[in-house]
Amino acid sequence: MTLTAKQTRAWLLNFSNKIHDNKQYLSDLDQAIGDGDHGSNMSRGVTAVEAAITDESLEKASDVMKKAAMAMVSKVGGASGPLYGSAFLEMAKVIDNEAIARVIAAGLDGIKKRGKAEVEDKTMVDMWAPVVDALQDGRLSVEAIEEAKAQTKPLKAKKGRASYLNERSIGHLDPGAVSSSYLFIALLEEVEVND
Amino acid sequence: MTLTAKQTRAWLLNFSNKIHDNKQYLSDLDQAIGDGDHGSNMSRGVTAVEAAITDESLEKASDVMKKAAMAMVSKVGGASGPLYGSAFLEMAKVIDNEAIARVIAAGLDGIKKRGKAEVEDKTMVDMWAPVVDALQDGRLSVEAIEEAKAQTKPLKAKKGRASYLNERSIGHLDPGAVSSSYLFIALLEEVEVND
Amino acid sequence: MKKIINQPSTLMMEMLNGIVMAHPELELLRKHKVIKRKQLDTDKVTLISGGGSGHEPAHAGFVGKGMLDAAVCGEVFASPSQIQVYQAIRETASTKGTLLIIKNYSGDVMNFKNAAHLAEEDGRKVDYVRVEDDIAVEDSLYTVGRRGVAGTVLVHKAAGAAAEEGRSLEEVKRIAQKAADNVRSIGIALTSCTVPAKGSPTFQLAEDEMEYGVGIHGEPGIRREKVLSAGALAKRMTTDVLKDLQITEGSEAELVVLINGFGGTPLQELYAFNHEVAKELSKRHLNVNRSFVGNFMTSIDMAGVSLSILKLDDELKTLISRESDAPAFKVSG
Amino acid sequence: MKKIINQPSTLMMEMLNGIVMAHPELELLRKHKVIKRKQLDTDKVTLISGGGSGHEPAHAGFVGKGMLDAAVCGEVFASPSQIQVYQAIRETASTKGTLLIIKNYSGDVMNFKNAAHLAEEDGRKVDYVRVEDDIAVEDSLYTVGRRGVAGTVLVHKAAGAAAEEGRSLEEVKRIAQKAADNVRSIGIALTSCTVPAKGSPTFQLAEDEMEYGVGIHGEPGIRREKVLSAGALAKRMTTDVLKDLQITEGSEAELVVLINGFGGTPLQELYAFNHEVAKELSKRHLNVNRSFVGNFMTSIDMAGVSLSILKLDDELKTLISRESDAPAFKVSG
Ligand SMILES: Nc1ncnc2c1ncn2[C@@H]1O[C@H](COP(=O)(O)OP(=O)(O)O)[C@@H](O)[C@H]1O
Ligand SMILES: Nc1ncnc2c1ncn2[C@@H]1O[C@H](COP(=O)(O)OP(=O)(O)O)[C@@H](O)[C@H]1O
Ligand SMILES: [Mg+2]
Ligand SMILES: [Mg+2]
Ligand SMILES: [Mg+2]
Ligand SMILES: [Mg+2]
Repeated sequence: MTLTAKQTRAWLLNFSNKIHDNKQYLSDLDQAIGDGDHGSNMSRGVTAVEAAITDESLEKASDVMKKAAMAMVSKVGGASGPLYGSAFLEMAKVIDNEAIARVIAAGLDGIKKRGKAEVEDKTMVDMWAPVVDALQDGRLSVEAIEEAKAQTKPLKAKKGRASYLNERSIGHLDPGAVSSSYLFIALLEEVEVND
Repeated sequence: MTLTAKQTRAWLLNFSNKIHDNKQYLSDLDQAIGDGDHGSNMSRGVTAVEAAITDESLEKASDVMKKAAMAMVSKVGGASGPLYGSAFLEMAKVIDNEAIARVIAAGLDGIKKRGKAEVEDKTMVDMWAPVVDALQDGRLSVEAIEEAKAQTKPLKAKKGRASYLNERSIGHLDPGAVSSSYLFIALLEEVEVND
Repeated sequence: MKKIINQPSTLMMEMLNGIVMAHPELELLRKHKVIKRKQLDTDKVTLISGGGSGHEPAHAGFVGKGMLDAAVCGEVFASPSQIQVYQAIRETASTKGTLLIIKNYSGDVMNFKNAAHLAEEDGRKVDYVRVEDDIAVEDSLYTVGRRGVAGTVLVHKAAGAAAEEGRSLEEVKRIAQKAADNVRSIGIALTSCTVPAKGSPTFQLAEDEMEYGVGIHGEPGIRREKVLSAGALAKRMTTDVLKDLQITEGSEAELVVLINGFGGTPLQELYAFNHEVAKELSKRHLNVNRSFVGNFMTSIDMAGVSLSILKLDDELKTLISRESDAPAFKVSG
Repeated sequence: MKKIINQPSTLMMEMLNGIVMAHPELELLRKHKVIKRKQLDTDKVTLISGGGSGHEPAHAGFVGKGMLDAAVCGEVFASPSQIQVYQAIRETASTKGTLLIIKNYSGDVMNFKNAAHLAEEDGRKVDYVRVEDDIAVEDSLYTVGRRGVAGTVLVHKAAGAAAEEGRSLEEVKRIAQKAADNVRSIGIALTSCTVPAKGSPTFQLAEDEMEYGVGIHGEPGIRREKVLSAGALAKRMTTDVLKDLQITEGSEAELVVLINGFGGTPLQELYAFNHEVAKELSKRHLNVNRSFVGNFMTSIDMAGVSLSILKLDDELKTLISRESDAPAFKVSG
């Protein structure tokens, strides 16, 4: 099953709502091990995404995703802008033809290529990678997402701003992993992914 | 009766002690209606006075007073430096020949000439003027000094930094009047003035 | 109190040493706490200013080509002694005489005036100008006039340019006086400064309070009020200053704007405030010739801002835009 | 939160407007939040830097003769987008190409590099240098390198002087890289900054605590410790920086010292701290060529200081002392 433009739009708008609802929380998380702006960065980004994808003439899922990617890339500075931007762009390339597991895998590749992070570096990769695994096994669930999120807590950051904290980054959730968790919860809410 | 060099020295050293003991209090008073430095200004000044007048070869009261004046003028900036300096200098001119009432009156003239303040302008003049009156009547007492001090509280400042506060200067003691009160209490303690 | 210091008593001397290390074109006369230009031009009027410390970069930062020749440095918020000022006059004497630029505070005025008298007794030509730009203080017969605050920097600039041209003492004084007569300031504080020797804030303000009409020594302002937005504040301060300068809507005179931070306010806010003030002036069809934004006359670490406006005529306009090369006031000319 | 602002969302644009009003030699490209020189020399290498806002005067204050040609301004503490940087490259293109000077943060690096690729696809000559001067961060294979902090200003200066001479892109890059390789920094904070959009301090410190090894975005330092005296702090910071630069006692190399305030620390303390650092260097028989003291790379209103040391060779020495005329970095040459 591949996603339609309508499904993709619903998914991203749901994601956007979750980001707005959790803006302060995301910034608070970033405050502990970063510079406290992940919530405002993401909320600036998804506001631009909303505006970009409302255009009803976008016919394909890839059109919607590409617009979203450009919005993230042009409106969000910081590390998360180009990372979400790369993810969305790589996803756009395959979304019209591939199943959702392959789409998210493409996004993950985009993030890894752009940010050079690996699993256990305490970044959003630690959310995307387990999600790809779960999707491949047809067992993505809110519990699996929450589990992946919690797993970022004990890690020591090796990439991104938090890596500058060294030992002190241990014991906190990774903000980018948390914002990504909303993307996947939104996906679960809008699309039947495990069929 | 005129003062000896020894009496003058004892008087000024006693004054100096009182300033040191009340340094913080004087600064606190100045904080309310000025810039909070009257205690440190005065304490810097009397430290210089102490050093200047220990010289045992100073034979006349006027020598001691002149040294004290120069110390105040060269070590204390702020308003109080030149004012105490002028007072001491004018006092030095008459101290060897005149009775104490006339000496303090000369000091008061020095202050008024230098600072252009009159009675009820909420300055040290409001301590010196009543003290001169009391000395002339042979009735200077700690009570009279405390009374003069308290009288500065309801006044609105018309000279010095506190005058910039206008209405807001009302309800606070004048710091310079308080530091001057120590000069006169020290005088009472060291010299029999009312004979 | 949180400060990067050793102890309050040595701070000032350490600071003066640090200044001349960073600016080798300046020289410190340690004994008298005077910072002067290393190369003096003895054929121009000498300009001296100074006052208490705690206003950095004032006044040492304004010593340099086209500005001051020397700054006399008192302890924190205490005027330098007359002896210090007198020695500064002696050490920087020129054939054309010396002009002292004094911020109008009793202590400063007494000490600088006495020093001028001492120097005159030596047969030197010395004159002075008092700056009284702070409109927070009502001008009345019963006070000692107004305070001298950040507007003083523009007086340094105008007089400095005139002196650099080789004008006479009378001429330089006339210019300084004209600048002083045409500059007005008003300041607000969001927090109090902390004087090192005291170690605690001079006043306390609640999270939603500001002081309107503060001085530069931690003296309370004339009113304690609720904090205003940058726009509302700019409107009020601009209105107050223009009114005092008697500048009405559409007036031809060009203006110099000086947005001065008190030490604890980030440049971010100062520049944004400059924008708000410019909007207010343009609403009134007034022309800004130049605006200066930064920390010029601080009150140690106080958070707050002052607005100074100088009304130009052709002569002042020329002088203000002349080159100056002091550490804290460089104009490219 | 006490700030002189309207609302956080408009602050940045108001600030950028306020900057170009105060510095008419600069121009604001509103759409892309780029501040550039009004008069560009299309026959010299274009130098572009930038990053998040909140570091004022960085980077807009370093645009001017002998320094940068443009600064790209992101939101507070967020890198500008690649589109912004790409537009800045286009709008300031020269025949000799463009060099980007990037502070080493993932966001900045990704956005600037992507922009460089976009511009290269247009057939433009673009290269970049990363500054990684902060020794607080251990250099290891597993991290993304070190942070770029206040030392970046000295890289602007050296590269700016080289570009002004009309050198090729390769040459200017070599100089920038050499300066970046020879500059190291370390910073401490006494208080946290308050990001306007957040409204509360990013971290909390007790009255007797400081953070050693802080970044410039309110990131916590590497250690929380008891506050030290200025002398003890200077000793420790100087020792740490010299060690990392492998400069030993009596070394011949001349040094440039940059004492940078983070926004909330008064100039009084910065100058006094300069004196303490100079004492430490002279104890080690090291030669200071020049010291710069002030707020260069701030963290909004954070109280604290950083020390940067640049080790000079003859080439860098010449370039560092060339004239520069940017609002926040004027060297008389
Ligand atoms: N190199 C990287 N690879 C993958 N993810 C990264 C990388 N660097 C940062 N991140 C993610 O970005 C998040 C921080 O984003 P944000 O706060 O918006 O940007 P900034 O760190 O520039 O302030 C981190 O929590 C992390 O998940
Ligand atoms: N013009 C004046 N005439 C008389 N006394 C004055 C005058 N101006 C100030 N004073 C006195 O000086 C005191 C303040 O001294 P101080 O705090 O040391 O100086 P500053 O005001 O310069 O900080 C005032 O409380 C007042 O008594
Ligand atoms: Mg962040
Ligand atoms: Mg006082
Ligand atoms: Mg004082
Ligand atoms: Mg950020």
